[in-house]
Order: sequence, then C-alpha cells, then structure tokens
Amino acid sequence: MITVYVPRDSAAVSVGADEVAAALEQAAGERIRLVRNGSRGMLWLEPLIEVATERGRIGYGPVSPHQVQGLIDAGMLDGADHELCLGVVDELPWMRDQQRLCFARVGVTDPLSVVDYEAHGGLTGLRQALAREPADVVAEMTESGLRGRGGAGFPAGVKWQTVLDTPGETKFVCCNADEGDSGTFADRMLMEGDPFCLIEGMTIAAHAVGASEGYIYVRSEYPDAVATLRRAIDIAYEHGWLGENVLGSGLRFDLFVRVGAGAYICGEETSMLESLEGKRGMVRSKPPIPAITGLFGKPTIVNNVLTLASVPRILADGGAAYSELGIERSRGTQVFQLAGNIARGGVFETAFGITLDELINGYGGGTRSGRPVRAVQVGGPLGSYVPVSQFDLPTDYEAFAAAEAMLGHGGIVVFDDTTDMSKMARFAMEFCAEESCGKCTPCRVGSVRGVEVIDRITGGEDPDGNLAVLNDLCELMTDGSLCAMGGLTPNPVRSALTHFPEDFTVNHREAK
Amino acid sequence: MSEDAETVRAIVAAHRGDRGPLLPILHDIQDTFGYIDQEWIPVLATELNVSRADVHGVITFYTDFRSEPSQATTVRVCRAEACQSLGAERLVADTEQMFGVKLGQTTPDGSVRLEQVFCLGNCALAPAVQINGRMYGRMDRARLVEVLAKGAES
Amino acid sequence: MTTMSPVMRMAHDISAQFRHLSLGEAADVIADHMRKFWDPRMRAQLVADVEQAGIHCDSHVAAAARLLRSGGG
Amino acid sequence: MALLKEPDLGTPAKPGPATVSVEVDGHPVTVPEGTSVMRAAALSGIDIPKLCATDSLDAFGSCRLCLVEIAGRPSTPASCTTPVTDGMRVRIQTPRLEKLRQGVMELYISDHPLDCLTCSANGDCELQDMSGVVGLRQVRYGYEGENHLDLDKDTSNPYFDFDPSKCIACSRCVRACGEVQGTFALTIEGRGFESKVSAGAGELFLDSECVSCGACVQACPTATLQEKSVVDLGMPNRTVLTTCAYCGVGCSFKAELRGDELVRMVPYKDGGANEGHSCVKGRFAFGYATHPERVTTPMVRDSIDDEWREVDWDTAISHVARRFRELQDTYGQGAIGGITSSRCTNEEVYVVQKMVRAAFGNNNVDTCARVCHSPTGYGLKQTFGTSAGTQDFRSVAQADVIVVIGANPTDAHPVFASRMKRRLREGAKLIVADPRRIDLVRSAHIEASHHLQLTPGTNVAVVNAMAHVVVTEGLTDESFVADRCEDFDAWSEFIAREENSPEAIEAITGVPAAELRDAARLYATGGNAAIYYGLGVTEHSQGSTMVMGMANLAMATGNIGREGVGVNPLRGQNNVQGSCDMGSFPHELSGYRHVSDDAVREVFETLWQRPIVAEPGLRIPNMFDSALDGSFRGLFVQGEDIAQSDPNTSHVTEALRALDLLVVQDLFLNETAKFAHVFLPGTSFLEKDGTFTNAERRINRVRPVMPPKTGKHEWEVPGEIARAMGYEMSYKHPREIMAEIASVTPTFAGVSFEKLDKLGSVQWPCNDAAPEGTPTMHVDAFVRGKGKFVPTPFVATTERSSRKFPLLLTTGRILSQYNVGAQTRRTANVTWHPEDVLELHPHDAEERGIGDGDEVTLASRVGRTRLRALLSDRMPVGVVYTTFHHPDTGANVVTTENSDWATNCPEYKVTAVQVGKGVTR
Repeated sequence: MITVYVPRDSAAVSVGADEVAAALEQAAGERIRLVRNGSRGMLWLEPLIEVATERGRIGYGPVSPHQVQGLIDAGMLDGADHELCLGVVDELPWMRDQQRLCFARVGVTDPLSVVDYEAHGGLTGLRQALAREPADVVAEMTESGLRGRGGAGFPAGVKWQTVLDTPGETKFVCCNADEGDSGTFADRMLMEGDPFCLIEGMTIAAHAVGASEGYIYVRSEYPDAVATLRRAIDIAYEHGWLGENVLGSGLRFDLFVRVGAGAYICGEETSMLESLEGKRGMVRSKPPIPAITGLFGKPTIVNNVLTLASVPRILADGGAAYSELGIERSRGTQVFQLAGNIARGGVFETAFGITLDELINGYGGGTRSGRPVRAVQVGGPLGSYVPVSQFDLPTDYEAFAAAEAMLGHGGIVVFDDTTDMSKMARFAMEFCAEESCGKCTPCRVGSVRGVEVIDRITGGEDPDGNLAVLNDLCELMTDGSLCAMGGLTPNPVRSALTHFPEDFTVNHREAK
Repeated sequence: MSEDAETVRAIVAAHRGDRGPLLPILHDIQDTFGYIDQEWIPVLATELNVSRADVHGVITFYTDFRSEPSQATTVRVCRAEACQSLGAERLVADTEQMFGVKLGQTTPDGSVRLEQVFCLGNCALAPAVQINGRMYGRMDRARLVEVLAKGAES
Repeated sequence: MTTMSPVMRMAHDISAQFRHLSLGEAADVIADHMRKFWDPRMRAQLVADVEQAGIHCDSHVAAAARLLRSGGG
Repeated sequence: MALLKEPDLGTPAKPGPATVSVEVDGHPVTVPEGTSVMRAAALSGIDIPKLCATDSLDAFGSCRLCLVEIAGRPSTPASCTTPVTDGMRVRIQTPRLEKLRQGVMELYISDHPLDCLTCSANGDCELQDMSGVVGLRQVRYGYEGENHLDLDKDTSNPYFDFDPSKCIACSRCVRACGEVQGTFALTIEGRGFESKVSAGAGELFLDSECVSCGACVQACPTATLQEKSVVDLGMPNRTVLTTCAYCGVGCSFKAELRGDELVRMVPYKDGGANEGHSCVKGRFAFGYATHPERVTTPMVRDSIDDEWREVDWDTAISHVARRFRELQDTYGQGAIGGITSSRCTNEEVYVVQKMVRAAFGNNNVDTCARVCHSPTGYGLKQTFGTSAGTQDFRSVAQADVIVVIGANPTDAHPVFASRMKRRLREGAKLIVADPRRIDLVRSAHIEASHHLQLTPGTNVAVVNAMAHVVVTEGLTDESFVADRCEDFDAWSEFIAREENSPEAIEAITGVPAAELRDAARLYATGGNAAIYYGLGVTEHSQGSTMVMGMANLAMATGNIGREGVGVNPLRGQNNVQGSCDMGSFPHELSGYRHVSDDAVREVFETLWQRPIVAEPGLRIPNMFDSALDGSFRGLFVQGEDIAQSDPNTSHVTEALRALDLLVVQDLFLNETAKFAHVFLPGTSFLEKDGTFTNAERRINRVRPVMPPKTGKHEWEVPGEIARAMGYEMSYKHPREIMAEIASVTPTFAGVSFEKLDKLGSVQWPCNDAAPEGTPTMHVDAFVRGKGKFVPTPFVATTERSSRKFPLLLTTGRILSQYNVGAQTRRTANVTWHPEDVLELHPHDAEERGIGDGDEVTLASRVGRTRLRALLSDRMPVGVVYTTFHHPDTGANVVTTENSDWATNCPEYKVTAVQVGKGVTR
C-alpha cells in the first residue's frame, strides 16, 4: 500500500481538497492508504497531495480534482515527475528554512492518530512534566522565556506562577481559541492539524498550576476545528490522556470545548471568560487579573492556542533549549502567517528576528496581484499598517513597539498599491463599531464617531479641523478605552494617517 | 409550542452539570430549530434559574443567534482586511447585486440570506466565503455562482 | 362536638402542651401560666367551669383549676 | 432642611482598618486595603468626575470619565476600578486628563437630546453636572451622526417612566437591579453602539420581572428612568428624613418635597435598615396619605345603624370620655380597654397604654401583635430573656447558612430579602421550611439547598427533628451549652427520644427524613447559621412552642451571640416591635416587665401617680369573648382593622356589635369602623413625629412631612381623653413622651430624640452599658443570664382536614399589597394585585374541575367566601393559599378561633377548607 496524504485542513478543503481526496479514492482506492493530514502551511499549493516514497514525501500541487487521474497515470504514486510535482516537500526552501516547534507535526501526521502522535514525539513533554513537581514545571516555563502568542506577549511563566501561587480548590486552564483577527489562522491550523498537541499543553498547564478543568473557547466560525478537537478529546479520554488519572499519574484533568457565537470581542480574555460563564461577552475591568480571579471567580490560566501548543516541546527539550532561539526578549519561535494579497501565503514558523522583508518578499514572493506592496498590517485588525520603508524591521515585540507597530500574533496581511488607506482606516473604526462590546464610552461611541469623522475628512469637509478631531479621538480611545479593542483601534487609523496622508485628501481620492 | 418547549427542556437537561451552560444550550437550540424563539426565553430562564432578561441579554449579544426561523441558504462573505486586500468589497457588491439584497438581508423568496463575517481563518486564500457552514477560498463572482449551483444539488 | 366555653378551650389547649409532665408538675406549670397571662376574671370563670364539668373535666385542667382556687384565683 | 444630596464616594466601602496611605493631588489620605482610588480621593475631599460609578454598586469602569494618572505608570487607569496601594501618588487634574474627560463628554453629548432646560431631570442630572465639571464647551462631532434620539418612551410602570433616548448605557440600572435588588429584571440588549437597556426579554417594564423597587430609578444618573411624580410636579427642593410605615424592616427615606407637596420618597443611604434600598411600597405607594377617602374630622353616632355626624375634637373627646366612664360606673373598672396599633409611633402607642393603665385603671390593653408576633415575645423571653430578635439586619452578610422558616421575605420584607439574597449569591447556603415553594426556594441566581416542604401545622415536629439530629449525631456545641445555657440535660433527653427523629416525624410532616437530616447537619456544621422566621411560625396553635424550639436549636449549636447567627423574627408591621416594647401587652409594662413585679409597678405608680393593677388584663380574643358574655363593653382601637385582620370574622363582628362603645381611630372608615360609635381621624406617617422600632430593635425617627390633616397630633388624643376622664396627662411634644419612656424603661434609658437625631438610629438596649445601642444581643451572656432549654413536644393542632374539608388553607402576603390593604389598595399598587386569589395545585384544581381564573367558593367550618383560582405548582397537593389584602374577599371569614396555647395568637396558617367551582350554595 502506498500512503498518500491529502490535507483535511479547512483552508485546503476550501479550495477543493475533499474533492481531490474523493477523486484519489475513486481512481486508486485499492492501491493507496489515504491519510487526511493537516496542512503543511504552504497554502498557495493547496490542495497538496503528498506521496510517501523512499526518497521522502513527494508533493504535487495545487491539484484540481480533474487532474488526479492524469497524475496517477503519470506515476504520481511512485513519486514520478509532473508539472505539478514539487519534489520532496521537506526539502522545499519554505519548509527547510523553518524551525518548526509548534507546527512540527502539523501537515506531517494524521491529526487524530495516537500512534502518529506518539511516534512524532507526542506526550514526551507531558510525561516529563508529570514526573516533576508543579513548581518545577512552572520554572521550566519561566526559563523558556515563552511569551503569550495571542498578541500581548505577556510572559507565560509569570502567569502560571501567579495561578500556582493563588490558593484555590478549583482552578481552570482556559485556551483562547477565539482567533478572530484577520490575517491569522495558525491556531485553526494547529487545532485541525495537531489537536493532541494543544491537549497535551493544557494538561501540562493543569498539572503545573493545580487545575482540574480546562476549556477551549473556539469561535463558531471554525466548525472544522471544533469537530476535530472534540474528536481528539474523546480519543484522549479513551487512551487515558485525559480524565481522572492522566497517564496513571493521579492527575485529574477534564477538558471541554466551548463554541463562541459570533463576537470578536470574546477573543479578549476577560470577555472570553464572561462568555464561558454563559454571559454576555462584556469586558471585565482589571484588576482583578484572571490568574487570581478568573473563570467563575477562580484562579485561571488563560493562554492562546499557540502558547499552549508550545508547552509540550518546552517540557520535552527543556526551557533553556527553547530560550536559545530568538532575539532580545522575544524568545523561541513565532508562527508567522502570511496572508492577504500575497503570492505564497501560509504559515512560516521560525525564530524571532527574521525581517518583514524576508517574510513578505522572500518567502511570500510579494503580492499575488503582482503589483508593488503598499503596506502590510501586522498583528491583526488592531495592528498598525507598516509601509515598505519599514520592511527591515526585525520581528521582535520591542522593535515593533518602538516603530509604533505591533507584532502581535505574527499575522501579516499584505496590500498592494491599489489600496486606499483611508478606506482601511475607516474600516478599522467600522470594525470596532461592529464588534465593540459596548461597555466603555470611547469604544462604544467613539468608534461610530470615528467612521463619521473619517467620512468628513475624505469628503473634504473641514479636513484640518476634522483631522484634529480624529487625532483627539484616537488619543481618547488609546488612553481611555477599557480594553485593547478600543485601545488599539487607533493603531491602524493613525498609521494610515502617518504613512499615507495623501489618501485622506479629496484631490487624491478623486484622482483614483 | 409545548412540544418544542419539551425539546428545549431536554436540551437543557443534556447540559445539566455543565458550568455556565447557556451558550452551548443556545447553540443546540439553534442547531435543532434553526432559530431561538422568543417564547423559549422564559423556559430557559426557569430551567437555568436565571432571569428572562439574563437570557435575552445573552442572545442579543451574539450575532450567531437568530430569533426568526429561516430556511435560507446563508452566504457569509468575509469583509476582514485580508479578504479586502483581494477584493472582498467588490465581492460583496457582486453578491448583493446577484441576489438583489444587502448584507444582513434575505432574498424576498426566502431562499438566500446574505451576511457579513469578519474572518473565517482562510486569510492566505482570500477572499473567503462561508455557505451554510462550509468554507470556500479564492472566491469570486464566477466561483460563487458555481458553488451555489452545486450546493443546490447536495 | 360539644361547645366549650372559651376559657375551657384555652385551658385544654394549654394542658395539651404538658402531657409529657406528671399530673402534679403539669398542674403547677399550667396554673402558673394562667396566673401570668390570664385576667383574674378568666381564671375565676375557669374554676367555675371546671366545677360545673365535674368528673368529665380533663384531669390536667382540673388539677390546675384546683391550684388556682386554692391559690386565691 | 434644604434638599439633601448625599455624598457619593463612587465605590462601596471596603471593610477593615485604614492602613493604606496614598496621596491624591498632594492630599494624603489613609484608607482600608482594597479601597478604590476614586473612593480614597473622595475621602480626601476630592471628587473625581464619574458617571457609571456610584457607591451603592461595585465598580464597573465603563464611562471612563474617572481616569487618573498614577506616578510611575504610563497609562491613565480608571480610578473606580483601580485599588490603592501604599505610597501611591495619584493625580486627578492634569491637562492630559482634562482633555480625555472632555473627549468622553463630547462623545456622550453627541448622542443626547439637547433639552436640558426642559428636561425633568434638570438640576438633578449627573450628565449635566459632569458636562459642567469637565468644562465641556463644544461637541465637534455635531449632532447629525448616528444616535438613539428617536427611541420610544416606556410609560407602562405606574410610578416611573423609561426614556431610552436619554440613556448613556452606563448600566447602573441593570447593575442595581442585580446587585442591590437581586431581581435581574434588566439587561443590556445588543452590543456596541446598539446597546440598550431592556426590561426582561425586550418587554415593557410592567410586563417584565421588574418588582418596581425603584433601585434602577435611584441609580440612573440621567432622566432616563424617572419618577412620574417628578415629571408631573417638578424637582423637589427640600428633604425631610423619615421612616417608612409599611413592614417591619423600617427603611429610612428622604421625603423630598417641592414646597409643601411631597414629590417622592427616596431611600436614604445612611438608613441602618435599608442602606439606600427600598421596595415598591415604601418607595412609591405613599399616595394613600392624601387619598380623598381620608377622614379628617371626628365623627360620632349613637348606634351603628345611624349615619355619622361630624363633630369637633372637643365634642368627640368629651363624648368618648363620658361614655367610657359611664360604662365603668355601670359594669366595673375592667369593662373597657384599648388596642394599640403597630403602625403608630412608639410615643402614640405609649400614651394609649398609659391611658388604659392610668386613666381606665386596668390592664385591658393589647396590641395587634397579639395576632402576629405575640409568640415571639413569649418564646424568646422564656429561652433568651427578652422578647426580640437577636441580630441587626447587617448580620446576615456574615451568615454562612440561612434558615428561613414560615416567612416569605421577597414579598413581605423585600428590602431585607435583597440583603439576604446578596449574601446567598455570595455563596451562603439556604434552608427553607415552608409548605409553599416561595420565591427564595428558587429564583434567578438563588436556590435553596433544602426546601422542607412541610404540612401546615407541623413546624414543631420539624424543628424537633432537626434538634434530634444535632443531639444524636454529636453536633452539639458542647462548650457553648455548658458555659452559656441551663436545663440542657432534660431537654436533650427529651429531644433524643425516637419520637423526635426525622424518620418518626416524616409521616407527620411529609418531609423526607434524609432531607431533614441533611438540613440539620448543614445548619449545625455549615459555619455561622442564622434563623429568620415569620408568621408561618407564630400563627399556629404551637406558635410559642416553635419559637422556643428554634431557640433551643440555636443554643444547642452555639449559633447565638455574634454576627451572622441568631434567631430573628421578621416583623410584619412597621412598629410591631415598638408597640410590644411600649407595654402594650396586658401582662407587661414597657420593656417586657410583668405587671406583678412590685418594683416595676412602683416606678410607674410613682411617676403616674396612679395605682397599677398587678394582675394581667384581657387579651384581644379575651376581649371579644368578654364582649359576647357582656362583661366587656367599651373599646378604643388605635389604627387596626380587627374586623378584617382578625380570625373568624363573624365571631369578631358579633363581639364588636355587642359593645356599647367602640372608638376607632384610623385614616379611613375601615371594616371595624362599621361597628364604631366614634370615629377619630388618625394621621398618616407623613404627619407623625416620633419613632418606630423595626424588627432589628432599631429605633428610627419619624418626622413630619406635613401638618396633621386632622388638625390634631395623634399622640395628643389619648391624653385629652384621659384628662376628660379625670386623669392629668399632657405633653408638649413627643420628645417628652420618649423622655418618659426612657425614664421608666431600662432598655430605653439612653434613648432620646436628640441622640436619634445625632446617630440616625439606635438599637435597644440603649443605656449606660450600651450608649450607642446593641446590634447583637446575648453576646457574653443571655439577657436572662443563662439560655434556657425548654422541651417542646409536638402537639398536633385540632384543626385537621376531613372528608368535608379535605384541604388546608394557609394565608400570607404579596409584594405589592400590605396587610389589610387599607393603604396599598389606595395606590397604584393595585395594578399588580387587584384582588386576592386562591392558589392551588393543578391536581387539586383538576379534581374539582377548576380552571385557572375560575371563580371558586372557599369554605371552612366557620365560614365561606369566594375568590378567583390561580393554579400553581408552588403549592403542594392538598394545601391552598390566599392573601387577606382585600375586604371583598375577607379571607378571615374562614379562619378559625384556634390559637397559640400560650398567647392566643390565632392559628391563621392552618384552616381545613373545601374549595368548589363557582359560587354555589
């Protein structure tokens, strides 16, 4: 039997992977073992077929269903050459140059195969952790220098230490899988492509802080991730990886998936906790911090998917090994996501420090439209627009902050030179108005007024006066908002104004 | 109504023991009936020992929950930045023109409902559209027509 | 159902509470209660009613009434 | 005084000593740990601008007006949600902050109607105030943007309007409804800019779960939620601090007037009983005081079949005095008596009992507590040594286990219920013993751990079984019992008997033995355990026994003498505690001292210059019996409608008809007045000057809001009658009456109007030993020395169901109405409860072919009446329930003469009845 891989990842499926898989089954069902793996992350190549050969896994893509028969006829199952043949996937520069820690198994294994999981290093970290005292596990995390991958970059070890130090019979581990930012999809790909990794990371966290229950809060826009996670959790229970005696260690840990219901704000950690409690997703004031007063008022770890998915490897290899990667205070690897108008979009995991230019123009191949890049938005809809002139910025939390930008979770959305940046600024306010929880005034009312003021500016109505109003509003939202939603919405607006002021003048707009 | 109320109670019962179960319950109700009837709010409030206002506040906070039944095919066009970078706004305009209704509206014959969505996690294969829960990438007017035609069969 | 006078009815209500005591103890408690809370006219009425009821009267009530009479009502 | 605006420190006080020192704009202040920066600033004398913050609610952090700068931090945190840390240096007035605040106000005003000058909240609007405070000069966004100005007004509530166009979405109303009131009737609908306050599931306020407590109106910083009376009459301009005259909670209110017109009643934050909260009765239902049916002129008639004749006060008083003397001359000194009112002030009550004792020369004085809480007086006196609850209301915040027996606080004592519910939401456990599934058993965010759904009339069996579990399972607090109590051994021998075991009583009470055992264990081992009870305890043939049974249980587990524990009656009427304290019982002088005590009598005899009879007088039921046998001929009734409120109405009315002289003093021509010969107009609480004592022994001032509509203070009347009868008794002011009370009553020795005006209120005992009063009683020793265990054998009531009367009727109250309804029926509160209804279980209804809303006949051995049926699974099968707020129904037509063996408190709570469809026979 020849093992053939066709991703089940929903991005791959969105461009026909299911149809390709069906065509393969039909054309060569009896000759092959078809594995629905996660995606390798080279999304421009999806649907990507991989055939296991003695040379390694040979890739073909992107494949249309109607091309499948031809590929088989051309000897694909033996790894034969073809115009769609990419060669050995692991040797492609895109794959070769990555340092895949989080994504080591994603695209490689069958996401729901426990055999695959253990064969590729799964459970090593958990076993290491369970053999050690909780405080030692937390110390390892602290040593790794891992910072929250959700965007804020708070040191994970410090958070865990706080939860460990807070007394409480009941503690929780919550995974924030409400990946709502445009330009990010790594959480989704990991949940669909290596769910056990997340489960393992959360279990380690539970042991480290004394938690007995965990919740993964997934947005409803990710139905495939939800289904995969639920299935994985069932399998984990069946194998004693979860439940009342995890791997025979005596640890009790129960894990649940909860699904959001269409509210971007629930990606904000306190809003997510409210939502998990069955309430309106209204942002809470801090203090108290969730580590002390979190879900249902109990000490709670809230970490992003990739933060938790980084944990097994840290425990397996040691915090010191992890911290050797990266630069400055940004340690380890970041899973960059190249998105939008880009020729080669996908995930690229590498140590911090790589420049935007290497990512976008190097690995990403510039725009998909073939036109010059005008700007990229880094860190989601609340991130700044970075002009090409700043493409030498190293990917480092502090370096970005110094440039009044935000590295965030490493999502990068590329725009070409046809983009009207005043529209993007307006959209930032519109998005905020659409998704604001409505609790604080600067965000609730300010975002609506922001749209109106930008319309006045671009409409030529007292541009100078209204620009002053917009600046004041941005200042108010930044300094006055309750949470990052209102507080960071001015980032895209201001950066668009700073770097592309011409887009806000009537003349320019009329010329376009 | 009473039969439906029994179903609602059974859904609640299935979540007994869950912490903070309102959202999972609302999802299950909507999955079962396609919407959340106003008349079930008192039933939920009683069963969960919260107030009617509590339930109403939650339902209206989340855009997923519908209070009207609908048989329509739901077409959700992503309008987030990554999709905008590859013409999401044009796709929105095309879609609105195709169906003759705006985002947030249902066609007069009740067959298609257009919605906006902000990010489906398919940002490297933009623009993305979700049709009845299934995601499509690299979407344009032609492909949308094709997909909807196929969807009508399956 | 025979109709009892109000004081007799009340006396029976009180005596019913002290069945757990011996007759002597109960009589003391009941009489004491009546001295503390009953208008002297009511006590006098009870003594009269008990006399009239004779042997048909509840033993506890009768015993308490005897104490009330001897104690000067 | 001028309009009283209470300071608002922004966030609630934190407990504990002031240990954290901070500096606010250079001003040092030291506050308890956990205090917000906002509150610390306010305490240092600096108000930080705010809109969503108010010190009755937890900090929310939404308006962002209260931003501050803190040395060493780059951000501008909200001062309401930021706790102080030692050495913190806060700046609240910097150019950056001023700009931010103006920015926030600019946003608010860009979505607000510009009608300040014609707005009903003009002058009482925090939004308006803050615009001024932050120096808003322009709204650069203009007023053409998206807004909420066209939202419709909801005027459905009879007392307040909701105008969402003026809402600033601060959520204060929503939070008040949840945090303060505990009803959760409000929410925010939608999100973001579309956020809007919604009652229930997008309903009108009137149709929602709203209980009209007024907390939302109180909390609203704008004109969004506003009293209709303010809209109609305009802003008040002066305040009189006074006390509510409804239930025994005794809420403090600011009566706010515009000139001489009462505009609204606003709960007073410094009120010890209510701490700024209110209910629909106290907050809104005061209109009866000026109702056109008020009688303001004395009236006389020779026979009850005659028409009333208006007379002047002198004529009325001399008529009353002459007729009373004549009756005494003919039928003896003991032929007349008086009943004091639990709704009148301590001073008014005191003078009535003094009139009876000194001028009538007998002890025939009783009070309406006879028919409600007399067993409390008896039971707690026997066991603890004083006839009052052991705690203050605040104590409930320290309770870990709360036991509610025969009380329905959410309807009858709503403000205390809110305090209790707050504690329950914090995690305290609840045990409810009640035949009905009252709201406390299960309502939004509250759920009892145990509902002991006992058969009416079996309280004593239940409390005995709980004590049995305590004693036999070794859960007794042995050191407390040994050090503090007596007669334990005899009691424990009695209680440990098999007949008192949960298993043995299950058949009697219907309460599963296992449930009862669990409840007893929870009570004994769950931390601080507090018992609260109501008339469902006292109004039984064993009411007094039950009170002692609860006292035994509390003593056995050591749940007496500190915060969070105790045995606490929830008193029905505003001054029922006070009327009892004042010596209204026929066997007791003020302060619960027996008339046979020579030393006590001597104090009064010396002061009053009259001999006091050393024997007890007649109690109310005895008065009726004596009226029927002809030995009792004249009665003065102060503010009580005995013909409606007392049991077995036909017996009562027969007795009243038999009287030669019935003098009724009341606001309205009530049911009793139908049998009266003289009607003396009484004053409402808005006209009174004096004190009320609430269920927690708290003496509160009642201050006149308006002059007496009757032309005479009510406290003057008994004195004038006494004088006309030849006994000199006069006071120039009620403060002199209180001074006399203090001089003759050791527990009141330290009470004076001056002290009350200074401290706000005090809880008796208040004397040299406790100059500022006594919140918790029996702390080091019981009032009687040692707590006394009293064996409490269960004796079943003689009122039993039978083939002819197979159901048991129990009675109670509803939130919107009060007692006989004389007051509340004359307000818009009838909107919620226009008639009494009979609640019965659907099974019992089905058996009788009764549908919801059908008219039914309710019959007992003594009478029958008719009312409408309400099918409800709150009732157990076999038990029916109604209220007695409406005279048309006259629920007491069916209640019997059975009564508590010790006090003659009527057995309202158990009547064997039959219910039939339609109005037959």
